[in-house]
Amino acid sequence: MTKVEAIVIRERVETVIDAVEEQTGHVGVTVVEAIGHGRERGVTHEYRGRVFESRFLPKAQLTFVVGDAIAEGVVAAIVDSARSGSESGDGLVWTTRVANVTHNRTGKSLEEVEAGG
Amino acid sequence: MTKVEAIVIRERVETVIDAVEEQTGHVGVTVVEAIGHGRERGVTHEYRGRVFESRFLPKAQLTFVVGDAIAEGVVAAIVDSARSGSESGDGLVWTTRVANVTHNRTGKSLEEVEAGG
Amino acid sequence: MTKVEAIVIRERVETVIDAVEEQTGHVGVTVVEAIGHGRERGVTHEYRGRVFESRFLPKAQLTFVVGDAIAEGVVAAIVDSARSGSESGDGLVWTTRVANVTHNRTGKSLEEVEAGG
Amino acid sequence: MVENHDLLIAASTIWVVITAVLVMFMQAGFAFLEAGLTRMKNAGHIAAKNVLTFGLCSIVYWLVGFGLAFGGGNALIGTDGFVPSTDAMITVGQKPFDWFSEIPGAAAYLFEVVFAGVSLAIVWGAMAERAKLWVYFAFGVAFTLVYSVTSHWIWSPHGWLFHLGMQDFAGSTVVHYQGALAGLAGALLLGPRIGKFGTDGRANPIPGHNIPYAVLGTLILWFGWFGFNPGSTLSVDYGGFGYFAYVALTTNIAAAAGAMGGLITAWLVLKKADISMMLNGVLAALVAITAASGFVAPWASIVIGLVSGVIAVYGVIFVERIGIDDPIGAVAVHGMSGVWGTLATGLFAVPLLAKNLATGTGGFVYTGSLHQLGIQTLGLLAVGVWTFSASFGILWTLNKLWGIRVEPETETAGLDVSEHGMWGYPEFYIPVPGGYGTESHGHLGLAHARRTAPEPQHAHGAVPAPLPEPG
Amino acid sequence: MVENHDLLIAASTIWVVITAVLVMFMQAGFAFLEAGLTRMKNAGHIAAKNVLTFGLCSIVYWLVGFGLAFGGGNALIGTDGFVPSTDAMITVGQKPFDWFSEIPGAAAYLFEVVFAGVSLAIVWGAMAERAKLWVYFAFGVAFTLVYSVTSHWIWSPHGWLFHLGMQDFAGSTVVHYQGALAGLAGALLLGPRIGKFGTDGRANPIPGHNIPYAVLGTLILWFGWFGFNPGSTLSVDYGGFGYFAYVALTTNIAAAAGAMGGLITAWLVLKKADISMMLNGVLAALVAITAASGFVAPWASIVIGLVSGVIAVYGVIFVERIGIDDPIGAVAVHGMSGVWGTLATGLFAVPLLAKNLATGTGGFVYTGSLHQLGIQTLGLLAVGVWTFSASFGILWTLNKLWGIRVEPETETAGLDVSEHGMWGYPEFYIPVPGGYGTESHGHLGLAHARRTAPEPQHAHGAVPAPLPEPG
Amino acid sequence: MVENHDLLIAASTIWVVITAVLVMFMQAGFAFLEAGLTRMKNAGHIAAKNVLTFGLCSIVYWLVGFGLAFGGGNALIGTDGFVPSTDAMITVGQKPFDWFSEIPGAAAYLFEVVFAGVSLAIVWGAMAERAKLWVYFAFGVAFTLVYSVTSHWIWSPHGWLFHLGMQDFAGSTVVHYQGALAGLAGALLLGPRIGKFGTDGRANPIPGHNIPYAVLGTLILWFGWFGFNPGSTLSVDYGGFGYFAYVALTTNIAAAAGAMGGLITAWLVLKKADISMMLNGVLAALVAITAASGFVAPWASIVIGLVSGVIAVYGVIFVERIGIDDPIGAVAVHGMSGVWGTLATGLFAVPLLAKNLATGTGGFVYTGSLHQLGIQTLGLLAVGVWTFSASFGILWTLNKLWGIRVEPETETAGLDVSEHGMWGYPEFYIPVPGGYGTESHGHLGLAHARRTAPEPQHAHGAVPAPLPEPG
Ligand SMILES: Nc1ncnc2c1ncn2[C@@H]1O[C@H](COP(=O)(O)OP(=O)(O)O)[C@@H](O)[C@H]1O
Ligand SMILES: Nc1ncnc2c1ncn2[C@@H]1O[C@H](COP(=O)(O)OP(=O)(O)O)[C@@H](O)[C@H]1O
Ligand SMILES: Nc1ncnc2c1ncn2[C@@H]1O[C@H](COP(=O)(O)OP(=O)(O)O)[C@@H](O)[C@H]1O
Repeated sequence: MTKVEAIVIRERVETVIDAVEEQTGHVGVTVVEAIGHGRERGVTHEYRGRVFESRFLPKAQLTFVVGDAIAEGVVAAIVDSARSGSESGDGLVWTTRVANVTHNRTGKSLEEVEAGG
Repeated sequence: MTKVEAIVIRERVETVIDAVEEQTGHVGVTVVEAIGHGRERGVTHEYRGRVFESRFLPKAQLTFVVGDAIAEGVVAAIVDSARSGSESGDGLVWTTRVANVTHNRTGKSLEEVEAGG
Repeated sequence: MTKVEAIVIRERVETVIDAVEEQTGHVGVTVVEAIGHGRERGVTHEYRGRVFESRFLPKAQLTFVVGDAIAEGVVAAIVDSARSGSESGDGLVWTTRVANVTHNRTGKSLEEVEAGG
Repeated sequence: MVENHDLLIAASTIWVVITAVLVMFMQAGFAFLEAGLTRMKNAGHIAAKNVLTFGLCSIVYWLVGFGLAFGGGNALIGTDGFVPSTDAMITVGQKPFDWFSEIPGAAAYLFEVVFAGVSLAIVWGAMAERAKLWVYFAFGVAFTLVYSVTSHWIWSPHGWLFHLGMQDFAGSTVVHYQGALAGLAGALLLGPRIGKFGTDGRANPIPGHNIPYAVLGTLILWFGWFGFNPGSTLSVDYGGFGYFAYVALTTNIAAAAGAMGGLITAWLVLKKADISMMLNGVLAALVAITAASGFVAPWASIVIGLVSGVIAVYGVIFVERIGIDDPIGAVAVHGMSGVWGTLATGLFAVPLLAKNLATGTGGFVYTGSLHQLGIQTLGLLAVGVWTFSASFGILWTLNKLWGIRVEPETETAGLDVSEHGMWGYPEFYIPVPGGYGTESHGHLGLAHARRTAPEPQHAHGAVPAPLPEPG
Repeated sequence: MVENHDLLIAASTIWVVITAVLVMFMQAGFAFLEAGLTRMKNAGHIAAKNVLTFGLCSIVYWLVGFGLAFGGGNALIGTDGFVPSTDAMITVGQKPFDWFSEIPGAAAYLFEVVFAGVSLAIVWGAMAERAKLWVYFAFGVAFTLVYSVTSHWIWSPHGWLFHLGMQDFAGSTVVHYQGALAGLAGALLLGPRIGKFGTDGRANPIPGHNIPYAVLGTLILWFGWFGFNPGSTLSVDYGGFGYFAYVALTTNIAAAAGAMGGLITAWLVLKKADISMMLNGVLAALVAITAASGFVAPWASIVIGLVSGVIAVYGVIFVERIGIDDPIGAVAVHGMSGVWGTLATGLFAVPLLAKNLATGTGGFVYTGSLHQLGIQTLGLLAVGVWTFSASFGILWTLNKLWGIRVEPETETAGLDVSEHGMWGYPEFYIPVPGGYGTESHGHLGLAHARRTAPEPQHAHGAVPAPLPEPG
Repeated sequence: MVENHDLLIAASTIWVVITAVLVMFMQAGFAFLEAGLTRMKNAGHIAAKNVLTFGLCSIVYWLVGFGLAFGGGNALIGTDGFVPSTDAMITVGQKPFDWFSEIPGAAAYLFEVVFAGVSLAIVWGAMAERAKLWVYFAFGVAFTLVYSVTSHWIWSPHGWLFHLGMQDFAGSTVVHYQGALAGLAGALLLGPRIGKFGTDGRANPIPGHNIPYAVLGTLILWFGWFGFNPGSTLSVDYGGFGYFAYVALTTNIAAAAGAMGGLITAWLVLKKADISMMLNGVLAALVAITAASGFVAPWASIVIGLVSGVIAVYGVIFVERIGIDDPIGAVAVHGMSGVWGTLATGLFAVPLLAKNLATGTGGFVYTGSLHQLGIQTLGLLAVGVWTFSASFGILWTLNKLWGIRVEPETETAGLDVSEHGMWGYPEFYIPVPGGYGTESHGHLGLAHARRTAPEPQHAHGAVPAPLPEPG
């Protein structure tokens, strides 16, 4: 199967998951809190007259393990729904082929399970 | 080498790691707190007479980088030990081939290091 | 493109990112808080005369998606800068080929974007 | 040779100063109640504003408020005693503050200013998490003046409602109802917080971030209320020597009944023993007993408290239902329950106690007469019209001129970082040198920790490994 | 013309009401001590139950408790003064509450009810994190009655232990030992929390979630104890005019010695300067000096406090060793140390002070006689049998009938979300609109933040970037 | 028959004991102010040390401090009244404590020991987050003695500065300036915390971890200060019957002005309404008014407070600029502002009030004479030399002998886990059985939660799903 990984802004986590489900019917995602650094500038803070800044901004990392057939569709769905319109920070998506995708509860391969096997 | 990634319920993190070590002798894992959404339903909360719910449930994401030879064994060990008996939420396992696996402290390839090189 | 993943001690997160940028010019990384278990021993704590310990120590997981050409260079930069001199716990680096690397904001492939397209 | 009158002044001044100090501490109660019932990103701001507004109020009240309220004058307003001198503050029973016959002017100022501070603190509860910082200054000054006028009506011997015999022992109307009226005006003008009401108009829960804070705040307020009501005797002999102890008793059992009323109502109606509702019940009961505490019998205190608990729960839900976002329930707790307490006094006032206090007459249940109830109602109407319209008018003008609500991004980021430059809990938000997230730890990995806990004996000998510091 | 007797009543009433208020505030101390020493997932519940139980107790004590304890009657029980009237509460020294000769009945009620509330608060410490919510109601009522009977024995002039001259100045036995006995019964019937003891029977540490809370709780309790002990003179002249100041002194240095004793014992025995043990030491010392505070010399207060600190550390470990799960150490701190304090009075009571207080005789070290020690022991035995068996019987019955312990999943999920529908710190657990985890931040990335901190001058001019709000 | 003198003693003792208790509670204020302004990893330690040092101080002060300060003696030191007996503590106005003419020795001890405790608490603020645990014991004892000597000079009728008529009503110099001097010595010897100053010597911000704690601490201190200053009349008639109420008034408006001064200065100068600066402003103002509270007019109190707010902001920045790491700003708030308050008294003292208090003369603005200002300056110099050199010498010696600063890895790991074996917030750091991170929750996923919030009606019926517990 294919693993689709996406870095998105936190405000869009739900939106992206919904978009994937609506456009490809895929259900199943794991989300991790992340912080990121890219083209975008970080944040500044002040305390008792001192300033300091962090180059990082909060993001979320989403992992979808999907059938190869729909992988492209999932990528497309994510890219569209992750776009916030702000001038920076919307993140990336990429895919990797993965093997031995096994479903812990049943011990079967995820494909079988999703095929309702 | 092979990267084995697993999504498991938090209560099983230690159990899975022990199972892998016992059954394959592999030591070395990285764990990340995650939340997941799948076939399983989320949680409901109440405050001052209002209800709301989250589709997410807490999980942990485990990453094992292992020798190709034992990869299948690691997957099997995880799948068995991750099964909780509850009717949903036990998660997945999958594998990916990885290259250039380097050990920061020694600068050698992890294989060498594990071979005790 | 290539995804370079690294497990490093938290104190080195910034150092590693700087090293990568200086030595390869690559900008763009996603960081996740992780805890790890390996050759290294864990920590002990006490409360009201009782002791308990955890096998885990805090680490950070870094993900760089980079052009194939510079992948090796990125790995080298990470390995050098992640080394802390302590006798254990410095972590690993590895790489994976990834496909469909898309930039959410522009919808273009990341290569184009980085090529300034 | 010590005169008895000197000793009477000494005892009365001890009593009034100590109780004033207890009331001052209620600022900490409001700070923690409100911080606890709002979000992490605003916690520093919400707690700190009480220091800001009490500070402001203390100055303004010394300059003009005290004079407006108690400085002689006519039936509507005090006209003397502004910027009081040292002399006016150290003498006892001298004009313009001759109304305070057993304590120095300073003790009177102190006791009255902490009341003004409480009323002002109430205002902000309903306006929490979205007002601009300068509004606390501007409206803080304005409200202190509005408040002083009303307290003149009811508590100054020159005031018109005082003359009618309105019974508001410690200020259900003067302090609480007034604060709620201004808060309501603010909440209406500010509108709800982002995300409070869904696109479909449905209310979303925005739970407070720290229930223990809210509990601490409530217990501090309960504690402070023993200054609020009993201290309002303003001497050791008003109502009889030591009568203030009785006022403390009615206060305590009303609060207790409020806790029961709020918790049980929430349990039955909301199907959950919501803690915040129990706390609101306690406060609603304290608010209601404030007017009644000197006038009613113990059994009536319990009735007043229980009903207040019910009012708190239904009131909070009602206010939300009609689309008003009142983060900590000030309108229900201080407004509705303040009205209830003022009316309840007209129902339950014991004739003998009213006589001892030389204020008004017995309540309906004893006298069968609606006279006192009528006066209470009149007072509520007068104050309602005056304070709401004045507050609304002032805030409306400020809003038109400069806007009283923060920008959306400010609100979303949180007032701590936006208005003050730093979060209330920095280490949860940003990299702090040597701060959270940079040490060696991790909170997963339970089973293991459990399995290998060694023998205690062992433990005693063990010297824990210093946490590894790479580099 | 003011009579001296009126002034005496005024002064005594001020004193008793103020000290009662300090004792009432101890509820906040217990709330934060207990919340601090238990887990995050139960923090709201643990803190809030003190409001619940004090509220309940205040009503029940007004209805029957006060009468049972001080309403005339025989050697075993008070039989008069139930549901006291307004009149009984405003008069001074009238039957049935004539025992309180210098303060109105209301002041006496207030002072005694806050003591009952403290005793009840102690009970729940040993039962924390696993009892069902309704149990607080059911056993709260029952224990208040049990407590009232015992306090009649020792503190009512009609009580049989009072007649024997038992010395329990402010209630090491009546308040603390009793609370601990009931808590012990509860802990035995509930059994340990999930995960407290490993499969091998070894105890696991379950650290409290917030040590600063525990420190605040302890300091509030120390503060409140200045009401608890000195206020027990119930007038300004018992033991001599201003004698209560001496009681405050012994209380303070005992507490101080307890801090030293607890911390140093932990340091030497556990090899760690465990903060929670120092705090337990302070409380154990305050518990022990409670009986002794009016009777002993300053040097003896230090001895009592130091020993209490040692008792706290060994006691906590011992209770755990025998398989009892007492999350905050109530059995050791209030029970064992309560016993120690009661006996220590029999050892160290200064004859002159016993005489001034007209209670019992001098202690063993002065008189060489075991008489007083014998009476103290008898009192402990009588109360031990009565309170433990009554509490155990009641809880056992409730347990048999409906079960007093929550379901495992309820306990694992935490009482806040299970019993009250919402966590004590919601934003750490769930998505809250605009809450934690939804803002723009991240707390890694230290070195960088450090390296580029610009010049202050710079800083002053800088307007921090409003955090970006996409979309 | 009750004598008037007995009633005077009763009233004075009530007043002094109650105010002493308020001052004792300031320990909780310092604990939370300091814990709030330092980092999570040290929160337990910082809060708990106040219990440790106040405990230690209470014992040492009873043994020798009280005698050194008030036990007769010569112009430099008290030579009598060490380890005072029961008798010395229960009698009124007897040698060696005859200076306290209207209260028992015990009340005097209690009032004076809590002052010593406050001074000692201040010391550690500047030394926070890096001193070894045993240093609190060693220097705690030493400083208590140093403090007692100075307080003899200024407050004992035998003291040389007392004879010169130095005006330090409640201890701007004796308590606050002294504490700051010792703290400064400690900060210099300890050096800055790791990471406070970058390699380039630039200061990095190390924000406190909990602003609500700091607010609570400040409000508790404000509350306690009503004991600190007004209680310093040590009777109900010093300055006139009920004069202490006036002292409370000047204290309150000064603190209020300090809040304004600090906040507005920060807003204008730092371009941010920094909350911690507002809090520092309040405390700086309270510190400054401490010497002046009995002597100055209300208007002068406002001036003193406003200036203190400015001093706090610039002082904190200045101390940091010269390379001293004072985590909570003790040097600026207690030191600089203590000096300002002592001098301000020499400027603004009202002749009449100075006369009523029989201490010194009127200030410069009234008399045009620099006499009083000169005495104030002399006092500051004498105390500065003595306390700073003594403190520096003692700490320098301890440092040379055993080292007073913790190891770098201890400091990095945090004092809670290193010195006490457990964090202040364990569940954020480590696996706790059934603790945070092991339950079923997650705080992302906002939009969804918002979108599907069902109807309230719905809600009421809903029984929330027990959180799933696999296995
Ligand atoms: N090459 C990369 N490798 C890994 N993560 C990246 C990379 N580039 C960007 N990211 C992630 O995407 C986020 C947004 O990237 P950024 O460049 O700031 O936005 P944009 O590209 O829209 O300007 C970053 O914060 C980081 O988490
Ligand atoms: N296709 C998927 N891609 C990524 N993560 C998944 C996927 N399916 C399930 N998961 C993860 O596994 C967890 C359990 O999945 P779920 O379907 O709820 O359990 P079960 O399959 O046992 O019913 C989810 O919460 C999610 O974290
Ligand atoms: N085989 C592995 N798979 C995944 N993560 C690993 C593996 N080996 C090590 N790690 C990660 O690297 C960290 C450091 O490894 P460790 O063996 O402790 O250090 P070292 O190899 O330098 O002695 C571990 O805590 C873990 O997070």
